[in-house]
Amino acid sequence: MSTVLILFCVLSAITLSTAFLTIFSKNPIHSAIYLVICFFSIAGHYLLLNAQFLAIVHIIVYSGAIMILFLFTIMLMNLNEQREVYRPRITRLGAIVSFCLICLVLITIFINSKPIVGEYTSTGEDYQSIKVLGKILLNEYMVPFEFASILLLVAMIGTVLLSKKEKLEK
Amino acid sequence: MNVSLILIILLVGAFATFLAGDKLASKVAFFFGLAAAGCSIVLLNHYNLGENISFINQWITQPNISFALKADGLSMAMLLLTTVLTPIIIFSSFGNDYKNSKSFYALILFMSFAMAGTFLASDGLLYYIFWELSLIPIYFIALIWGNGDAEERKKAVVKFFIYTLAGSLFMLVAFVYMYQKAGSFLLEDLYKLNLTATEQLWIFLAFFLAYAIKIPLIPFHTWQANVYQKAPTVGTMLLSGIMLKMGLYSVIRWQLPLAPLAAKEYMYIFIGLGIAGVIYGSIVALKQKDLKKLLAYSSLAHVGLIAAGTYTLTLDGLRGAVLQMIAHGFVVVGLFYVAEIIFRRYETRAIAEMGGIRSQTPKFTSMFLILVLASVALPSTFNFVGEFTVLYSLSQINIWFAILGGTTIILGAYYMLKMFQHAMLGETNTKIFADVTFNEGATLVIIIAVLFFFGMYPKPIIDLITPSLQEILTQINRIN
Amino acid sequence: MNTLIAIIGLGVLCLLFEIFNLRKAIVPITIIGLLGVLGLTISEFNSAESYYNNMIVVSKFSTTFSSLFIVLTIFLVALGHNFYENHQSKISDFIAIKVFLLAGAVAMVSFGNLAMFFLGIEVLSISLYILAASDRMNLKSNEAGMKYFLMGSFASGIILFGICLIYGAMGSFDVSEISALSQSAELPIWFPIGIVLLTIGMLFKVAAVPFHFWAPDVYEGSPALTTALMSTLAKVVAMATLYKLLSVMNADISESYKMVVVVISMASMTVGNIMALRQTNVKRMLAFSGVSHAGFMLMTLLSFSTSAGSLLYYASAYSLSGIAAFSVILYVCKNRNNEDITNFHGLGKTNPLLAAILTAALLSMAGIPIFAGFFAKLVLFNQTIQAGYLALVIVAVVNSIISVGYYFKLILAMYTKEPNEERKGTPVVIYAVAVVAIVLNLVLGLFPSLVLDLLA
Amino acid sequence: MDTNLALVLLFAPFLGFLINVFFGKTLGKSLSEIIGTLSVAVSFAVTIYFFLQINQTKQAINIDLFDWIQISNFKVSFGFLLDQLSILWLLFVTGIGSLIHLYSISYMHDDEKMHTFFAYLNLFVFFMITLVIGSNLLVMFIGWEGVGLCSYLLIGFWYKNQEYNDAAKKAFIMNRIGDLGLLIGIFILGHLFSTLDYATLKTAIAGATDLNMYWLSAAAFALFIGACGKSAQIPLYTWLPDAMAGPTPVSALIHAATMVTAGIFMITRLNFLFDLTPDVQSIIAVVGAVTALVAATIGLVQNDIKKVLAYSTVSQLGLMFLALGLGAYEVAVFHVITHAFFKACLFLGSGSVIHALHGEQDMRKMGGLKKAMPITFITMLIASLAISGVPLFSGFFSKDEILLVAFHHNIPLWVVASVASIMTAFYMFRLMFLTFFQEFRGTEEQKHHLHESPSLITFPLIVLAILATIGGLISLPGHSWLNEYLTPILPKLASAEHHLGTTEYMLMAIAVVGGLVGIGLAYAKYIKQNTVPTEDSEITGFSKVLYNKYYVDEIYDAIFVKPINVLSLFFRDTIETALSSLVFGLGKVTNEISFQGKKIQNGSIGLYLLVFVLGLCAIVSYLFLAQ
Amino acid sequence: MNNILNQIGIENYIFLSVILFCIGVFGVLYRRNAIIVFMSIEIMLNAVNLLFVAFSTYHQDAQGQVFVFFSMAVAAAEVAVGLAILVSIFRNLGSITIDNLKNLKG
Repeated sequence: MSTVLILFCVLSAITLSTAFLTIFSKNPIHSAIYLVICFFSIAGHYLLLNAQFLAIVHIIVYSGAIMILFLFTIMLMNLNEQREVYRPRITRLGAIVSFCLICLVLITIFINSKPIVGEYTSTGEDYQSIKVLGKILLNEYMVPFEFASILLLVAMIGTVLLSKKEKLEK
Repeated sequence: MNVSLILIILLVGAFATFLAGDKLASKVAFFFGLAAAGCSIVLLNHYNLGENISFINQWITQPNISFALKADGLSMAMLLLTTVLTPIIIFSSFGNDYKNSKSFYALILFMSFAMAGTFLASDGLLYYIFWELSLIPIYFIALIWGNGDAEERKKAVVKFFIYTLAGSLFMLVAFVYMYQKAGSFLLEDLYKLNLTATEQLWIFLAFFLAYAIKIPLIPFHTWQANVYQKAPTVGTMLLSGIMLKMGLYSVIRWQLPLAPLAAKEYMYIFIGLGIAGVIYGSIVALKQKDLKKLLAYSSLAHVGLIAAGTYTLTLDGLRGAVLQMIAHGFVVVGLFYVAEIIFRRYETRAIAEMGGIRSQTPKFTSMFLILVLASVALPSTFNFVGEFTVLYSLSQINIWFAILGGTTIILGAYYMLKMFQHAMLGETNTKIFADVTFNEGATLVIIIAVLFFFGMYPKPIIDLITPSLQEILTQINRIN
Repeated sequence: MNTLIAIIGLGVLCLLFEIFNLRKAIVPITIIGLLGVLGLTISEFNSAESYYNNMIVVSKFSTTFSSLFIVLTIFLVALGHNFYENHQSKISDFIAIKVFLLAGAVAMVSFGNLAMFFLGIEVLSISLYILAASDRMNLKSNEAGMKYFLMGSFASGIILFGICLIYGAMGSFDVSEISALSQSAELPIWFPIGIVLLTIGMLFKVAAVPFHFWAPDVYEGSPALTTALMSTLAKVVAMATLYKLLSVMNADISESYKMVVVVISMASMTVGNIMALRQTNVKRMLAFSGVSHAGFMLMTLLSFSTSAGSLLYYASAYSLSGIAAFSVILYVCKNRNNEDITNFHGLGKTNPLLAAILTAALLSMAGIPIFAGFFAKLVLFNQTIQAGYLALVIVAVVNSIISVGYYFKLILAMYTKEPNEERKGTPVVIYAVAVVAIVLNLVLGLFPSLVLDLLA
Repeated sequence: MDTNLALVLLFAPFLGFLINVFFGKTLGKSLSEIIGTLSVAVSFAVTIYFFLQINQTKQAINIDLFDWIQISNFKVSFGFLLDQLSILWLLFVTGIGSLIHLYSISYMHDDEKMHTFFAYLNLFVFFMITLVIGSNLLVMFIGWEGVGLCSYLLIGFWYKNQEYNDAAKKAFIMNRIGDLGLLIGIFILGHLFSTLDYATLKTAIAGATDLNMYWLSAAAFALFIGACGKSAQIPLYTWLPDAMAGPTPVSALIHAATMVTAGIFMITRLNFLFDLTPDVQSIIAVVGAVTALVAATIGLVQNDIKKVLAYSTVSQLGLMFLALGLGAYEVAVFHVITHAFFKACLFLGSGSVIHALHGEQDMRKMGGLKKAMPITFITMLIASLAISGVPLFSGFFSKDEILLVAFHHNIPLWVVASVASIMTAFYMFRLMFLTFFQEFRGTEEQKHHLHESPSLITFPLIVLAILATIGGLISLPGHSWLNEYLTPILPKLASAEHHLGTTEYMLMAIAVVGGLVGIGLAYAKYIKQNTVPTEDSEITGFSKVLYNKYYVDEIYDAIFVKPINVLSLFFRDTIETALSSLVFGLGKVTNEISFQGKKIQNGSIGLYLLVFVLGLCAIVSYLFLAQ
Repeated sequence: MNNILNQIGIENYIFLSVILFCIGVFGVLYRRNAIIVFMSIEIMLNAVNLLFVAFSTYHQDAQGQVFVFFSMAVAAAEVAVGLAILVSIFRNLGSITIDNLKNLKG
């Protein structure tokens, strides 16, 4: 077992357990914290795969922006575990059953599939440095890149639309 | 000059009527109805001179649908029935006051248009479209201008609509299935198909469902009596006078030639069904309290016999069926009109509330009686010619069919005379029955004249329809 | 490509108008702009080309569907004129979001790369989440937005997973490359799983059973105009995209996959129609009706090679009648809290024109001849029988019959019930939209070849 | 010329009908009476012309007007055949018809719907002529149904009384049962021989080499059912007594002299067919004999003067059928003619009585009328003697021939027929004695008004009485003009031997004695013992069964009418509802599913997503795990 | 340069992603708190992102990583909009439990 594999296993364990904890925590703030840890471990995976730039961006966007947004909202609403309503047992049971089922189904399929035999190709070329990514993003993927801006614009307008008080509203 | 002209007249008439406004609507509609009738007579003349009055034009390329109107003797006969009855029906309604009459009369003409189209179309899909189109106007006519409790009426009419639509949709599937094989909806292309017996059976059944509901044959008739009762009389006349015949016509034109193997294989079942309808309809009619309902069941009995005639697959059967269709069209319109005339005066359709009318209005009574007698196929009326021919054809298949079908002669007389006795005879009614107006009288006289004329001299119609029926028979017998 | 740029430009222009305080001009200018875009799109009809590294592929398919979307958007924007009367300060936002939504829609049918597809569907979805929740003081609207958002992003996750697996199998996002690679024998199982997940995500968007549960709730809760948008434009876009996805990636549609489509199609029709029977809220009823129509449109997936034209035709017929129906609903239910069927009582007397239009629209949806809905169903049946799925067609026929039940419930309410109150005002725009939509529907019905032959 | 005259013959009554229908009211009573009577008289005159012509030429006149109905294997033309048989029938149809029209002028004078009455009578004559002169079965069928219609109209002439209407309806429907049989017969004949024309039919049957006897018998039997209906034979005879609800001239014309003989006419017309089917002939003979006996027994105890005559008619018709069944068509025809004379006379006489008593028909309330109404009495007496078979009166010859034929063929039938004849004599004289002898049993009021009927009534009576007396001359035993006349129609007659042996004379004697015994019994009972029939409630024993007509009406009611009505109610209330609710049920079930389905859509996102995930699992596992 | 997947194996990444994705799904189903549900959806998206990167390495291709950027942008946009809706619900309802959103049903 190589160090890389051990590293992978450890990271995976952290990822999965924190993901579970996110869900099981009664307190939303705890959930958020666990989620941040989860994100960090995923960033670790990225690093493991040598995608440094992506790892950084990931931390900045998720942990830095999205999670802050979450925490901000949680705080704004002053949520704590007492607010969590009683969940009927049948709901939980259904959730657990379907979780098991979907896991089982997907994993079985992938196990059943033909295993990848032989060496993984390695071109040796640089394909994931900032430079390469930037080139691809702004050449080949220029249109989606621009289009993503439209997406963000729409989200922005929408958020404003949803939050802004109208003059006519009293 | 070709048959599309009639469709155009009727359609334009419908729009013109709608635009003419409530006051003029009935007159405009009547005018266009007459124009269509005149036009179809002119066309008949052209047809008899051997001119080609068919019309065909590609409509949709993919799927391959043509706007094909074919006029052969059979179509012309049915077209004449439609275009002649339409002005009569419109004329008969002159005594009534309908609110929003522009829509009312426009719908009548539109329905007439759709029915005429159904009789003319020789492209399966065009035919289907007209077939369905004719359903919409009658739906609204019955719904909006009908009588009786609104909720009940709604139920009856919606049932009718869904029921008939349900049947015809399966016909559409059958058409589409055949289109796969033929690459065209044109009748002659469909004729060329060589379908296996199983395919034919399914196609036959799909058609049958549509027609059995429309005609209606038992046990698919449950919509009929209620709708006839609830619809305004004009609607009932349209339904029973013309629309029923659409189903019967379609059996001859479409069902039999397209699925002859199935027709031959199972003809006994379908004849049996028709005859069961005769007996059942007659017996149910006996105890009806409502005049229109009674007429509805009598209609059920008559069309059962006609249907049995068509399924004999003999020239006599088909010819008798067509003759009887036309005859029944006239007589049933007349009878429903009689019901309407009584209703105008007594505000009732319950037979028990009538009686003792004869002494007040002998003229009306005589006309009513003649219609009753025509309905029970008294010789020298048109109905006799049809009924005789149909029964004869049944006797060729199996004498028992003729005997059982012939019970209509007895049972029909029984319920019709019973109804007549209780509606018209007896001690003079305390309620005053005003004598028939000119309009009413004229309408009935025209109908009676037609019945007697063709009863004594059906040759023109026989000569008109026979060649095309023979052609259809050749198609039916093309595979053995 | 030009279409997309022009639409985005128009969207930005809308926002600028707000800045320059030209609110009154927004709707007309947008309509004019969209008409221009429509012309532009149509002009590209015969010039199939791909742009920017195959990101955008202009084909007959994309131009025709884009044109349909643009037309629908024009109607929806026009209807906004009345609908947002009381929300003048936000009108530019609403209109801009709709225009951007159109951009997403166009991207979805003209993508050449899965990235464009994904971004397109996200633009569309996010716009819809916003529009659904846009009546911010109304709890129903909030709830609708929330439900749609939660389920929609869940579905997005699944779509993303699907894309990921396809990428894993193919090593590319370019559909033509994927298409080429999919011919090779040695395909990892990731690819079919990816396709299936993608399909399921799209089935959610078109609201097919069993992924339809959101639709009635969201349709009911959203503001009526948004419902109109969702039930016409959004549904058609999703369906066209699903069709395009499966066809351009040349995914090997196995028999068992077709079986799944058949079952889902049947289930959608049946559930949609049966559930619609007992609805009293018109929007909800039309939502279920939409579910059943989704089932009908899914039938096109069974015969890829030939059914593009019929899908376009069905989509046009369905969405045009939807627009006509919703314009009447907008008129009738304006200033009411609900869209209950009782609001329609006596419409036949108080407003015969609109009643007739709604009747025609419903008849078209029910598939009664000469309306386009009939031919739409006809060509579908034709193709499906050709593909050998007679059973499906029979189920579809039975469903057509059931559907008449609830469409006629509404018609009956209009014509047999007494009106409960007077409605005032004759909003010209609503009339115009309704009339134009139904006339277009009729024209399509009388000359189906106009559309059917476009993609033949 | 012949064609035009034939058309005049046919359409004169029709014209009378039209005029009376459309202008009857405006014309006034007397004019409408004159037109009605004249139109029939014109026909009579034309008939005489034809009669004279055919006596000379011996050529049947065949007139084809136009094609009427077209069947695949044959055409039916609208044509007439004027041959010996039809002209013979026309003679007494129009002749007696004219007399009865004349009679009606006075009899119906007080009725406000006089013109309608004449219109109907004219119409009847028109249809009867059509029936008789039609050149094929289908034209005959027009007349056949037409006379049925007129019978319906005339029985229900006083339509305000629903009982009369019931009687009319019953007559029409029972006739229609027979008509169905007739139609079936026509179908079979058409199928077998591709023609319905009498002449061609005859040649076809004669020329056919391999006749299908089964179908031929079936056809003959079906036709016979038709005849049963029209001529009131068992089992379809019950309408005729009820038909007495109509005005008496109608009973005389339609229900005694003309219409009811249509069956005999038809069978005689088709004698070539019936001759080939001995089985059917035996059935006819038996049915005829039984009918004769049954009707006669019922006639024994009836108290309504017209009912007695009605049952007598049925009984006499039975005798005619007996003759037909035995192949003695000419005898049947002979009896038809004599019967027409004396029965019409009897009916008209009874009408005269009823007229005098202002509508009273119950013989228990008559009696002693011979002084007040001598002419009526004498004419009726003559007719009664004729019907009883007293020698030298016409009935004697015709009835005797029937008995003779019966004796030759089948002794039991002869016994039955003889018993029926004795009974006939008994009840006829019962009628005579109760009506004209002893004391008047009616009210004082009636007694006061007793008077002989006016001459318009008595004139036809006298004419008919004369005919009833001398009518037998047309076919005297040994030298029969009638048989000669009918030879072209009945070819067998040419070869038949006509001689009278001892057996014949003995039989004649037996018949005469039998008749006299009947009269004597009646005399003993009603003159000597001065019995008056008891009130309805006091009738007991077998006579109660007889008085109630063997309860046949009740039995028919129980077997046919009630079940059909019950069935109708069952169909209407149960089957219709069931079928209807089946269709509605489908809708309801769908609706109910919809209603239940709404519960699944419970608004919970959790559930929605759960279903989503489960659906995903199902699809994925089906696609990738199930293979 | 050696492909790192030679040591770990792409299957392991697939399993990891799948499990993580399923945990996300589970969270969506299990929790009734809208915020946590959002978080679960983020977990799902991240699971996919992770797989993208793994496949990117597997194919030695940068496009997968580029796609992750888009996916992040989408996630960010969704969260923004979702939270905006959440806030307005909170304003109206005073709670963010999705079980309370059951007005629309039937």
